[in-house]
Amino acid sequence: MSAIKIRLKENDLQQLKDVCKSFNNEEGELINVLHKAQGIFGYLPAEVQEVVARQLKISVAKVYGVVTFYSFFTMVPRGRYPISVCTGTACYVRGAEKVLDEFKRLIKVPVGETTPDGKFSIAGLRCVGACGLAPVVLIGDKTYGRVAPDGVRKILKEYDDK
Amino acid sequence: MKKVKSLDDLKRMKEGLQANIALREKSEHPEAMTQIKVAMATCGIASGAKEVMDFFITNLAKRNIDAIVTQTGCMGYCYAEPTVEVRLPGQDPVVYGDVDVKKADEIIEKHIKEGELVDGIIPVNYETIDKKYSGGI
Amino acid sequence: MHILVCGGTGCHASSSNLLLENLREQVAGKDLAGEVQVIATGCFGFCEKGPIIKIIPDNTFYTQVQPADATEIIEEHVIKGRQVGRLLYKDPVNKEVISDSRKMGFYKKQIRVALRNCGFIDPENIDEYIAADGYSALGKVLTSMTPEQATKEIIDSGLRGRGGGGFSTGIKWDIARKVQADQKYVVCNADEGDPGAFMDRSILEGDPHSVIEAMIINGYCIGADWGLVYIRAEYPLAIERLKTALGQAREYGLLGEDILGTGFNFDIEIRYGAGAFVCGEETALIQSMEGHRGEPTFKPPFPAQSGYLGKPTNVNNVETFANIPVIFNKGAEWFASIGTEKSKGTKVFALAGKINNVGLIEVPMGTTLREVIFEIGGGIKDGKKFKAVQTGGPSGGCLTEKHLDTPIDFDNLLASGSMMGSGGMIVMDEDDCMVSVARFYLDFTVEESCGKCTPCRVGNKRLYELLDVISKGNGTHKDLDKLRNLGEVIKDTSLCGLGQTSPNPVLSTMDNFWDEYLAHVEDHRCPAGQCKDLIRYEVVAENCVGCTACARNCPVNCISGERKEVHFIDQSICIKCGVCFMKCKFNAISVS
Amino acid sequence: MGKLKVKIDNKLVEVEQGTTILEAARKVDVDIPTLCYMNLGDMDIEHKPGGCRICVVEVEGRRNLAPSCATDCYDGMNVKTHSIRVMNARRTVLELMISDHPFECLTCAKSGNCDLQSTAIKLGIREINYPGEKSTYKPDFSPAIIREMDKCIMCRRCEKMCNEVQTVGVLSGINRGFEAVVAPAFERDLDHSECTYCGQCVAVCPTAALTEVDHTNQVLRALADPSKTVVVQTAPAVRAALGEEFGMEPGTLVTGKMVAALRQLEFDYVFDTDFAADLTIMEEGAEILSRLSRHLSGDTSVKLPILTSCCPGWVSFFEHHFPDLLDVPSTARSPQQMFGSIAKTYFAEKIKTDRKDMVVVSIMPCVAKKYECTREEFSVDGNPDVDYSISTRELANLIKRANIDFNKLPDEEFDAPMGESTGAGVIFGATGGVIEAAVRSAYELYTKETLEKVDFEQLRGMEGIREATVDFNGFPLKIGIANGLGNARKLLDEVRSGKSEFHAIEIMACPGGCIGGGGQPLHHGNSAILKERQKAIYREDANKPLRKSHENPSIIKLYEEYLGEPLGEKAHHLLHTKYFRRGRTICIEPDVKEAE
Repeated sequence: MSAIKIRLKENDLQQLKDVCKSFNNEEGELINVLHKAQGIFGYLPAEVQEVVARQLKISVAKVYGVVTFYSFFTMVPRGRYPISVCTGTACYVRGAEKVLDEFKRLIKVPVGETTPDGKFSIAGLRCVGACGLAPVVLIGDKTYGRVAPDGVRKILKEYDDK
Repeated sequence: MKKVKSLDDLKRMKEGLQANIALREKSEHPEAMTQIKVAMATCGIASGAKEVMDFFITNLAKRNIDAIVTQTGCMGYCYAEPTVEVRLPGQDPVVYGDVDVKKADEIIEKHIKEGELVDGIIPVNYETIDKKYSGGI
Repeated sequence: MHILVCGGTGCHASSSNLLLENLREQVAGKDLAGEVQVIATGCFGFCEKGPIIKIIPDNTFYTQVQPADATEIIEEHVIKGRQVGRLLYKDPVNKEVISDSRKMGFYKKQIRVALRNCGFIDPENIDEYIAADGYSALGKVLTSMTPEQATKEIIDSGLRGRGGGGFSTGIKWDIARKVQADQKYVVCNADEGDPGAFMDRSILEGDPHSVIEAMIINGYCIGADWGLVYIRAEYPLAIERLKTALGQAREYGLLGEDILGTGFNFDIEIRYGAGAFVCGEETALIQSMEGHRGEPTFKPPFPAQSGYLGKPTNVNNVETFANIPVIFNKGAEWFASIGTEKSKGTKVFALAGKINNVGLIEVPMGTTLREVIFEIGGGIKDGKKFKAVQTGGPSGGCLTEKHLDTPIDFDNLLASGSMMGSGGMIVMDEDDCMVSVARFYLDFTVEESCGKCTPCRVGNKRLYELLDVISKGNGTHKDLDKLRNLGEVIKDTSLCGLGQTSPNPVLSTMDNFWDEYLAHVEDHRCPAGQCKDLIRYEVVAENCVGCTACARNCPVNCISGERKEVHFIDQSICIKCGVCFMKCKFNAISVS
Repeated sequence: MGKLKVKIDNKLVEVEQGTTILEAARKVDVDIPTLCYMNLGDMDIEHKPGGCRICVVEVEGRRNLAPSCATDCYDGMNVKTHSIRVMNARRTVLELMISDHPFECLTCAKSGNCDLQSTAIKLGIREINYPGEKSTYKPDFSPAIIREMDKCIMCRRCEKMCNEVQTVGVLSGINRGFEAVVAPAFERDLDHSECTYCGQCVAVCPTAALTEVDHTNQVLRALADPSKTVVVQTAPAVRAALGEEFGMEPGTLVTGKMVAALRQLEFDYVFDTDFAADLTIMEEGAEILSRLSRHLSGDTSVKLPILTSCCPGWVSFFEHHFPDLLDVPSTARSPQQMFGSIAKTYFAEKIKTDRKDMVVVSIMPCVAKKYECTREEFSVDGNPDVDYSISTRELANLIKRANIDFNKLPDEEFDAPMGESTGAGVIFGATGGVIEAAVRSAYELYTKETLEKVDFEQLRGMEGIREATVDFNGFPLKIGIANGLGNARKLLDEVRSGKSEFHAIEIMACPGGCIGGGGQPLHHGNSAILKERQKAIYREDANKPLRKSHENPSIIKLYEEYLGEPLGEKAHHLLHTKYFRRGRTICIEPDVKEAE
């Protein structure tokens, strides 16, 4: 019952505890804590949630319930170049769906998943507010505006050597 | 560190800061204000337009006159640089040639304040800057 | 001279920050610092043409300015006084060049109240806000009005909540004011979840202090000393600006203890959303702020009675708050003079979709859709035909030609089967299939439903499935009846505003585009040519010149044919992406 | 404030401020169907998330339909519960719910006892107009509880019990929208969670999403195997509730009929867990006195208070949540396990049977007992002391399956020797009973005087936390009682922080004690039923000739013939246990270095 793998390093653990402490280990700060934790680890693996639950004195099930409720939180590591295709209405009517399809087709993973080499992950995103540039695609921090399906290949090419 | 400790503090502070954005507020309704355009092309700058423009900006503010000072390109009166166009609210614009600091002072005191025209008006081939330069400013 | 550079997210995304740097470098390099100020402002609203800069005092409006254009702007416009013609705005209809923003159709009909400082002041500089009358409303309220009087001013102004429901803001404050409690809270809802609406973010990016000022006033009115801003984590720029503004307000003593020497204390903290549309609903928002799953709770009790941590809480959204200071500065009467009988003031809309001038606009209530779409919005893109405009996001409905002259206000939109919502306005043209649009919104609702109540959790899923069947051409008349009954029941029985409005996109498109639904069901045909399963792309032999453009661009290589020969599309491979259709210059690809 | 006049289906009713439409309707016999709503009034457990939307009604002047469970009445309110609009909406909502539910009623464990099914019958559902994708989840089989979340209707009652009432925190709503469901963290199996198997989730589940593991078939097989001697024990709370499954009034005592039924089922020996309860008092009572006297004499190594340990849900709870307090509870095994241990040693020897040929079956009001008997420390060479534990509900099922007309059975007596018990053993079934039984014996042992009045009314009741002081001839013995794990946690927190002033604390995992156990006939949220069961338990106690455990002749004989002294070596070996630190499923802190 006890021997379950652990992936957290000691300093990670300390860092995580410090985050919780910076919010006074308050239960109500759970979402803020999770934001910070995801900022550190890039995602929220079970171990991280366990620690947060323990520090905030709430049940792990509750933490998991919160993590799975909010789309911003993820339990899978994202790719080095996370692709987000805006699927807000403005982008949708300007063809975002086809752009998303093309990305999926080219990197060969469905929405919400990461390529086996960990390079790309793909997700839909609700409105970044750059509707003037619709359809909009974000790769990491870089914004691509007015993306057409046939332009997707070119965008991905930029990441060929990376 | 400034602290706003009372409403009076706030009001004083606002008065002090208002000038920073006054230009933007005025530009929302430029026709209601005196507009001064200084030709700032190479020829203008060479003959001291920048100095004249600075003079207008600082002195209009000092003398509490609501006016907008902008720069414009060469008006084509290269023989009379620096040239300055003055347009009082609701009136036709007037262009002065060979404006120096002294003349500028006179323009402010007489033309702008009193509405009296000052010597040095360039009357010939009258064209507004707006017409001359497509798009206008 | 002031050079205002738009620093809103849209322009930011197109490197306006680089442009800003370049301009500043140029100004410094050319020793113009004395005469020229380069200021990063909030959004100008005209996002279609971003990045945008505006030069004051001559109001020259440059569009789609690239970082590399900085040199030319400084050398030509600033130094030589010559406008850079190629960067000026051209009217999409008559191709006329307009340099003065005030003369542009996009701005002509607008009255900017909530957006008054966006694109006008530097949001990161409290001094500019103060210079623009900032915090004077707070001063006035704290020193010369009782909470009751101040609340009455808001009631008298007729301001209604801009977040969707349109409840009277003043009355809401009054309820919270009258509840006795040792602790109360003010909450600013900045969890703008409507896909296609971005006004709240723009306000926080362009004028954060107005929201802060309004929250303090709200605190004074209801007797709260603590405020929280619940903001989407996906809005990094807005968060940064808000943090900066909070810091400055605290430094100036406008937040904290003994504000303006009146003994009133108030401070504000930021809470982050984490991507849940339902958290725009105030009870869900409160759950989320308390660290729970954002599931709405039954009202009553209303947040004004028992909200954050069980204490009376007033929740308003960003745009609502942004209106507050102006009301005190200019008076309730002034505010009430704008708008229609029951909807006062202005409303900000995020105009997007198949329209020429995409952007953020603010118009008086009562402006017609026609004015918004054709005058401000500059009409439909690429000369296509207007088909519908969707307002209110996933909670709203589609309005058509016949609604174009309806004055926009809360009640008229509701009566037309849509709603104001937060102000998303998506314009659609003849190429948009209304079944697909309804399906798109339902897809959104299904994904965003919290799952707490049955009608929303299961019902919306079933609505989506029915729409999916219809869009694939497999629907029946019975399915249409089911859609309607199910939609009505979901509206009638759902727990919160999300479910109570989620069928609107379906019901309103059924009302207004019944023929289109019938075409899918009876003829298995998608009139707009958008439903993938009902269309095929084919080569029109007589038009095909064999240029190979389609074949070269086809992502799945399903088009074959030699150069200068008629091409052929293999339907078994075609994914109906439409690239061939877009690439063909000879009308040789048909959609059927 | 005055009364409110409300009209419901044209019937006038006057109600207090704060009355919901549902409550008002029930006053005038208007039976609005509900699914997620749950009200265990006396235990102060109310659950009205307003989620299922089955109870919607039409309120005049209101835009949309109102959930009657969560909407308060106001004066002049006019409510219609069966207008065409309401009927259509209610029906549609139910159809939606069923459209995401397996159609396997005939083979379902809850068939006939399912709230969803009975609502469907009530609303006359004959077809599902809105079929579509169904949620599918991997079934989860733990030692005691089965989760089949395909059958979940998201009433969230289990979540309420697990978190707010029991504070165990294993279950939570996860995901959202159509994917939303109730599950343990990371959707792991219960077996890998901190579940105590208290079974309160099972007890309130309206469908078969949560059911107990069914051992009736194994029991039937054992009964049919001629090589096996099958011994059955029945827990005290069973006799106070079993009758309900056969249409009897709540609170009907069916001890004699139950014994008769078990005989008809051909159990070889029909014994009573009450016997083992008396035995528990011998050991636990001795332990209390020993710790108390050592403590009072200044031995600081002895900790007080001492906590009872007969409830396996509770044992599991402190092992998971208070692993630092493992030395606080009594080491005495639970009656079920004492029984098994004695049956497979003392009694097996008596009837000259090898323990391998003996099958011990327990009838328990409990789900956690199923788990308890699988614990390794309660087996010898892989042979468990108790082979199968079945619930009151399963027993009823077994009786029905065997074509036994329970109501017409004669009253019969338990077999000797392990069927003999005192009133003290019986009251184990109600909250406060264990400690009262202990006090009866401990008083006499401590004061060396005869206890005249054995009824300690101050220890009885239904409140979640109770405290009382019993005068031990001048020594005030301070006693705490908690039922429900949430209440237990409060007392435990005090113990942990050293603030507890009690000498002894009784804890039962289930609200009301065993009578409200997770394996009892479903009370469907009616707490009046629990009260009747409680009365029955005390009635049985009062009717017993002997009411102090140490007076039980069979117990006295057991010590004389076999065990020796309470807390003696043999007793220690057979009747006591140790506890394990269970902590969280993923241990991070203690062995970070080893792992990396």
